[in-house]
This record gives sequence, structure tokens and C-alpha cells, in this order.
Amino acid sequence: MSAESPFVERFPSEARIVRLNLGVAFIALFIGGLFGAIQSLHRTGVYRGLIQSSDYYSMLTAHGVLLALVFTTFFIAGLFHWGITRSFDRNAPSQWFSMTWFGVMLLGTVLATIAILGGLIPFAPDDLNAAVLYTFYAPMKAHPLFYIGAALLIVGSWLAGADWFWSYFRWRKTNSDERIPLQAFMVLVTWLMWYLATLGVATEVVVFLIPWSLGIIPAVDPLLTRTLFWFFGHPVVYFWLLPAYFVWYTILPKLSGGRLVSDPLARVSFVLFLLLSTPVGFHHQYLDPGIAEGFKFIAMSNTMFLLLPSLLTAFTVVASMEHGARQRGGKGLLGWLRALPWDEPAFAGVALAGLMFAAGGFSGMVNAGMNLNYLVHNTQWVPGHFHLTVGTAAALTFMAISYWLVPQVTGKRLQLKGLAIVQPYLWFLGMTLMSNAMHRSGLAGVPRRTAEPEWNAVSGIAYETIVGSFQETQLQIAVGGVLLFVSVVLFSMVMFGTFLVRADLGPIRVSGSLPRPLSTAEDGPLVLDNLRLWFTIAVVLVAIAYGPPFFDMISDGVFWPGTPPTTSGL
Amino acid sequence: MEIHRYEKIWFVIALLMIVGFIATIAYGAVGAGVEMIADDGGTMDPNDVSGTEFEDPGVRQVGEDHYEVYVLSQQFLFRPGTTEPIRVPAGSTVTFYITSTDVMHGFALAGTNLNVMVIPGQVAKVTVEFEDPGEYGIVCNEYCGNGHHSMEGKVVVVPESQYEGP
Amino acid sequence: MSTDTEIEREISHEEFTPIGTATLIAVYFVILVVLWVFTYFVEFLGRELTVVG
Amino acid sequence: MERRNFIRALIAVAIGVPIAVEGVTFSRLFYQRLTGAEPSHDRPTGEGVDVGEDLLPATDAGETVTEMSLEAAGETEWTFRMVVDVTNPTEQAYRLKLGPVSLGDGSTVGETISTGEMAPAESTTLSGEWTVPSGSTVTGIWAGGKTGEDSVTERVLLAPIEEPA
Repeated sequence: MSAESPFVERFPSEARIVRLNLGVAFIALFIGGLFGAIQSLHRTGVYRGLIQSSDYYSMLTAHGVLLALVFTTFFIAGLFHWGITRSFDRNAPSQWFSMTWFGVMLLGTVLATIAILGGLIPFAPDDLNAAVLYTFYAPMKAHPLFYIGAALLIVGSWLAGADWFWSYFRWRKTNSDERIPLQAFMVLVTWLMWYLATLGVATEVVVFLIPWSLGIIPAVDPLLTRTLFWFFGHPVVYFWLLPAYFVWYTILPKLSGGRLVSDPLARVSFVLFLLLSTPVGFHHQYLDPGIAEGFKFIAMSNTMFLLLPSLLTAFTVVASMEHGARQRGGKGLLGWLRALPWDEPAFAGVALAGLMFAAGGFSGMVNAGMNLNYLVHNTQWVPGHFHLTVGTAAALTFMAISYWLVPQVTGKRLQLKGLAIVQPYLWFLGMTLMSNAMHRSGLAGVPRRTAEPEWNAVSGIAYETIVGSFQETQLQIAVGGVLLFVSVVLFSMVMFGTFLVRADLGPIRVSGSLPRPLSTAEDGPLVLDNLRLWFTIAVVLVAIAYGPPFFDMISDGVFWPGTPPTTSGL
Repeated sequence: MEIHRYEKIWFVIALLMIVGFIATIAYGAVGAGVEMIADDGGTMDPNDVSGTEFEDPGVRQVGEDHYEVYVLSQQFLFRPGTTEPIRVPAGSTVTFYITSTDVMHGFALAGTNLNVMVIPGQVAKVTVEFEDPGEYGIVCNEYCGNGHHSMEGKVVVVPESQYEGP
Repeated sequence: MSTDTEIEREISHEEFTPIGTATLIAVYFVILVVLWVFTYFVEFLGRELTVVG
Repeated sequence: MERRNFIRALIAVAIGVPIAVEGVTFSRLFYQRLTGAEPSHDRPTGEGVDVGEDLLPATDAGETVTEMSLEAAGETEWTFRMVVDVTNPTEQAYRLKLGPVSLGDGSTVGETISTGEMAPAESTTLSGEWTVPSGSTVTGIWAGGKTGEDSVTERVLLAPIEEPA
């Protein structure tokens, strides 16, 4: 079969694994999006008839877990399974093993979701709830099923990585002196970062929270478990972002009619992420007591240097788009922008996601600014930030690239393409409204994660918003939230229409071929491909950044100062 | 590895910008004197506050115009703060000692730079200067349970002439 | 209209100068610096109750 | 071609509106912060104390506001006058302190006046005048009631007061 025939014909069983993962991802996306819309109406006071304020937090947990953990992890597993198979151009080592890790991830997801939704279903047993949000800070306790589910999801993702490394070692045996293909390199480096990062949350959940929630151990140290979580908490955002970079570097150039300007630069930025993404966790704990200022300053500096690969990516990706535009006849300093295929949903969605990431980048720099954090910590500025980054740069890229990928893994033409064309633009508009208002109300001090933030029963003091009154910002959030949900509905209709349509409607209209970069892998130094070296350096950096603080926290007793489990309800 | 001249320039500018950001933050700490919350508040047993200052939380005068406020945070109220406002005189320096006996909380005076996490077992020590009379709303900005959205309080900065002592 | 975009002419690595990208990135850089200086020195340091101890 | 215009309109709205929203946000943010204009915030909830109402409900003593007025005093100043009837029904000594006055722009002006020590069952009238810049809105007044040993001090929200002619 020629390289031109669709992926599903060349690798039918791998395509099935990709379809399964994407299917679970899209279901989680729809439910999570629905909950998001209900929350945006509830907390803004626009319509509080759907849920009780005390149930809001179970729904917020579901929104966070389903979108930030389930949708992302399953989509990434599907995308990377396609990427590895395509770039090594060989079947996965064992279909049984691939189904196993998908099964483990799915089992974990089902268990966690049962625990969370237990809190929303009235007739469920009342200890079956997990209103702990997706950060599940001790001493707030969730039902053990929640922690067991989370652990299984992570173990499943570890097995997926083993599947791909297994593929890599078998490929290496027959291609001893070749450079690792770019897409495979990106998958392997992302997963090395993931193995290092998940050590934190795996320790927290398996060693502390599961026994603690089962009553086997009486108490856990909240600061220690919180630090273990955020050891994982920042690299997880790069676990979401690097697959988007995978799309921006290796597929977007082709969609814009051009070629990636530099393969080695892409590898450099992925290596920098592997090195710097984990020893920065304390920038989520700038305002925590019990952590010395020195550790926070180190985390801040590392975080600032973590901007470098992203800033390089911005240049390389936009340059590749410019190259494509000029190859399509684009002229002028910026006139080439018009020559890009804005009427193609795959291209338009990914490009808009990249544009919005630029805005999210700035609000991330503010979050990273150690003492500047007093201004925005735990205010609505923070959700304003991450709805631009994971909520758009990653999520919109994943949705948009599905318009290009799903036909190749189903062998079916994209259905309802008209809706697909509108969907990314509607997302971009809705997200701007919601996120802009969230940033503004964050600056006024409105707290995040609250069912009714207007809060002034006791103090009688109103928020001092800067642009527009408090009511106006909350209304703008609700409008943005509803537009986003409509956009998710459009996406879901296109996807399920394509999954369910008959296969014999003629050949798919997308080509899976990816042109060679302008400056190929061979131009870059061989050391770039030395995964063992980069992983070792990454481990050393993490040991330096986290060794002393962990020692401090453990030296006064692993379980001291300890707190017993506390429920979320009174 | 041919990298285009413009991209090399951008690499250098990006590095300078990053160093500039770090320098700004260092200036904030050293020049503008913004202190970070650190571990000087110490630790305590969250399940037993007897024998600590938190047994009787409240305002204490410790100097000419220096006051200390011991605030106990628990599921869904600050003591003092919610039940009765924290009263301090204008023109005073106030050090807050804040801890929790149940779950994580947040202690933030909305619209100001006083914003700190409250972690069971840790004591958050924060010092600020209240120049002019006024009122501030205390907001719990870290999720702490299904009554989290009702957890709020008030700080009243009383004009010097009106202050009757803690 | 397939997503195989109509390419009018091939541009090699030597011929291609990303002047448009440089311009966009320069504008982005200016916006970043202005917003950073404003947020830090006016919005943040301009506020009350900065923690001093 | 119909489709091309539709796409062009879609892009115009989907990218134009966000640019406008961000543009307005930044311009008003800079204008507000750099020119120190009054930030827009809603009136705090809860109505202010009006003439005939009790100034400090939290105290057992009665502090009924009998007069609140603003008179022009020269070109640049107004005089805010307030009279309060104070009765002490308790068995302990009571004392009411009034002032300074807080204005709409967040500043606090004027000094504090006091009824002095009031014996149980005694009643008196406390009246005071505070000069404020003309054109300012008087939003509240600091009031401190001390019954025996414990004291309550509040910034009492006042109902809007008629401006001088």
C-alpha cells in the first residue's frame, strides 16, 4: 500500500486504538463542557436554578477532572499512538498490550467519575462523593474510589508510554544510526517528562491518600501532600501543552502549505521542557507558609527560563506558517496572512489556538512573578489564565486537529463541515469574552472556585472592579461560557456524525502526508537524540530543586503536623 | 543547524526579557521591600490549639503602634473576622498569625496585596502597615467545603482617635 | 477542495526570510514589556497593604 | 462567491470583537490607573442610616440621628452638620464618640467629638460640624459606642444627604 493511502488502511488495529481513545476523550469533553456552562451561569448569578450552591463543588470537580485529566490524557494517548505508529511506520509491538493500557486508563476514569458524580446524585450513598476539585488537597477527603481511579489513570498512561518505548527499541534495532523521527522524538521526550512528573502525584495518592482515606493511616501532612501534588502540577500543564506543540511543529506547517523551518530547533525546545518543567512546582505555592523564600526564588527563576522554549516555538511555528503562506502566493510584510486557508477548520482552529496562547502566555508570566502573586493568587485571574492555555491552546488545537486526523483513522469523510468551519471561531470569541472578564474580576480580588463570589453579606463592601462594574464582568463570563458550550456542541455533532456515518462515501479528502522540514534532523547535533542524557540531567535538576525542601518537610515527621480526613460538608 | 538570523536575534531578546523579569521581581523584594510568606511562622499541631495563642484568637498590642492578630480559620468562618470584625487603629503595623484547624483556607483582603494560604499545621506570619482608616473584606479564596462561598470576614481600620485598644 | 493546499512555488531554506514573523514577534514583545511594567509597577506596587514582614 | 463572503464575515466578527474587547479593556485600565480616576464599583449593599434611625444598632444605648445637613461654607468648602440624641438605658456608663467623616473618594476628614461619660439613664444631644471640600459626597461617619468596658467602633454608612443649593 502506498504511503498515500489513509492511516486506517495501513494500520487498522492501531487506528482502532486511536479511535477508542478519541471517543472517550470527546465524551468527556462534552460532559465537562456542559458542566462548565452550568457553572458559568450559576456562579455569575445569571441563573441559579439548575444546581444548589453546595453541589457546585462536585460539578466543578467533575468539570476539572473530565476536561483537564480525562479529555486531555485520552486525546493525547490517541494522538501519540498515531504519531508513533506513523513515524516508525510499523505496527505496535502487541495489540493486546495496547488494549490493556487503554483498559486500565478507562477503568480508572470510570471509578473516579462514579465517585465524583456520586456527590451530584441524591440517592447515591452520602459518603460516595468527591467534592475535592481536581487538585484534591488533603485534609479534604474524597471517597477512596476517587484516588484509586486517579492512580489507575496514571498507571495506564505509564503503560502507554511503555508501548511506545517498546516500539522505539524495536525500531532502533533495525535503524541503528538513523535519527529518531521528529514526531516519535516528541512523544518519547514528553513521556520521559511525564514519568518524572507523575512520581509526585503517584507518591501522594498511593503512599498517603489511599491509605489515609481508607483509615489505614490516621493523618497526613497537608503541606507535604500539597507539595507532592504540585511537584506534578506544573509539568502536567506541559503534558497538555507539548502534544499541542507536536501538532504546531509537525502538522500545522503542512496545513498552511509550507514546511517546518527547523527540525533541530523543535527538538531543542522539547529537551528544554524535559529539563525545566518539573523543578518549578513551588510557583504554585508562592503564598504557602512553611516554605522558605529561597526555594520559591529558585522555582521562579527556573519558571522564567521555561518561557524560552515557548518563545522559540512561537517564532519557529509562525515562521513555518509564513513559509506556507508565501508558497501559496502570499505577499507583503503581513499580507501573507490573508493567503492562509482560514476556511479550513483544521488550520483555522490550530492557528487561533496559537494566537490565544500568546495572550495566555502573558498572564502566565504574571503568575510566575513570585511576589507579584500577591496580586492574583487564587483570584479569578488564574482560571482566566488557564482557560487560555489548557482551555484553548491545548483543547482547541486538539479539537481542530481532529478535523484532519479523524477522517484518517476512520476512513470516513468529515461530516457537517459547515459547522466545523464555524466552531473554532465561535470558541475564540466565547473564550475572549469569558477570559477577559475573568482577568478583570481577578484583579478586583474576586476569588476563584466559589459558587457565589459576590460575597459581601458580612463585610458589606463591594468589589472595586476597574473596567465595568462587578455585575458586568460576571455577565460577560456567562455569555462567554454559553458561547463556548455551543461551540463544544458543534464539535461533538461533527465528530459523532463522522464516527457514525457509513464508510463507503468515497475517499477521504485529507492527505496524511507530512513534508520534510526545511532544515532536517540531520542538520542538528546528534546529542539532541540522546534521551538518556537529558533524562538524567532532568532528574538531577529535580533533586536539587526538591531535595532540600522535601527533607525539611519530612525531618519533622512524615506524618506531622498531621490532620485526619475532613469532609467537604458540614 | 542553520537558524535564521532573525530567530537568533529573537533568542537573545527573549533571554534579555527573561532576565528583565527576574530583575523586576528582585527589585520588588529588595527595592520595594515586598516580603514573601516563608516558614518563620513555624508549625503547630492543628488538632489541639490549647496552650497556643490560638486558644484565644484576637488582637494584641505588642508595641507603640505594633499589633498582632491571631486568626483561627475553620470551616466557614474566621475567628476573629467573621463573628466580629478585626479592629486595628490607623497608622499601625499589624502582624497576622493565621492557621487552620480543619482544611486549607485562604486569607485575602480583596483588592489589596494581603493574600496568603492557610494550611493546617502551619502558621502563616504576615506583616502589613495600615496607614488610613477604612474597611477591608476578608475572603477565603481557597476551596474549603460546600460552605466555602459564605466564608468571609471584615477588617476595620479605626481612626487613631477612635481606637479603644484591642 | 482538499486540504492539500495549492502551492504556487517552492521556497527553499536559503530563499526564505521570515520578515513577517519578525514583525509579529516584535509587536508581541512590545506588548509583553508594556503590560509587564504596567502590571508590576502600577497595578501591583500601586496597591495598598503590600506585605512587608 | 457566497461562501467566501461568509468566511470573511466570520473572521471579521470572531477576531474583530476580541480585538475591540481587549482594546477597550487596556485603554480604560491604563486611563483609570494612571489618572487616578474613581474606580467604578457598585454602591455597597445595604442602605445607609437616615434621619430618625439609630446610628449604632449594635449598642444597647439609643443614638437617634435627628439632623444631617450640608451647607455651603465659602467657595471651596461645605459644612456637614449632624445631631444625634443619645439615651443610656443601661446600668453602666456609656459614651459615644462621633467622627471623622468618610467621603466618597475614600478619604477621611475632620476630628472626633464625644458625649463624655454618661451615667446610667442619662440622655444628651451630641452635635458636630465637619468641613468637607465642596462637591464631595459624605458616605459615612466613624461612630464608637463604649458601654462599660466593651466598645464598638464602626464606619456607619449614611443615606445620601441633600447637597447645598
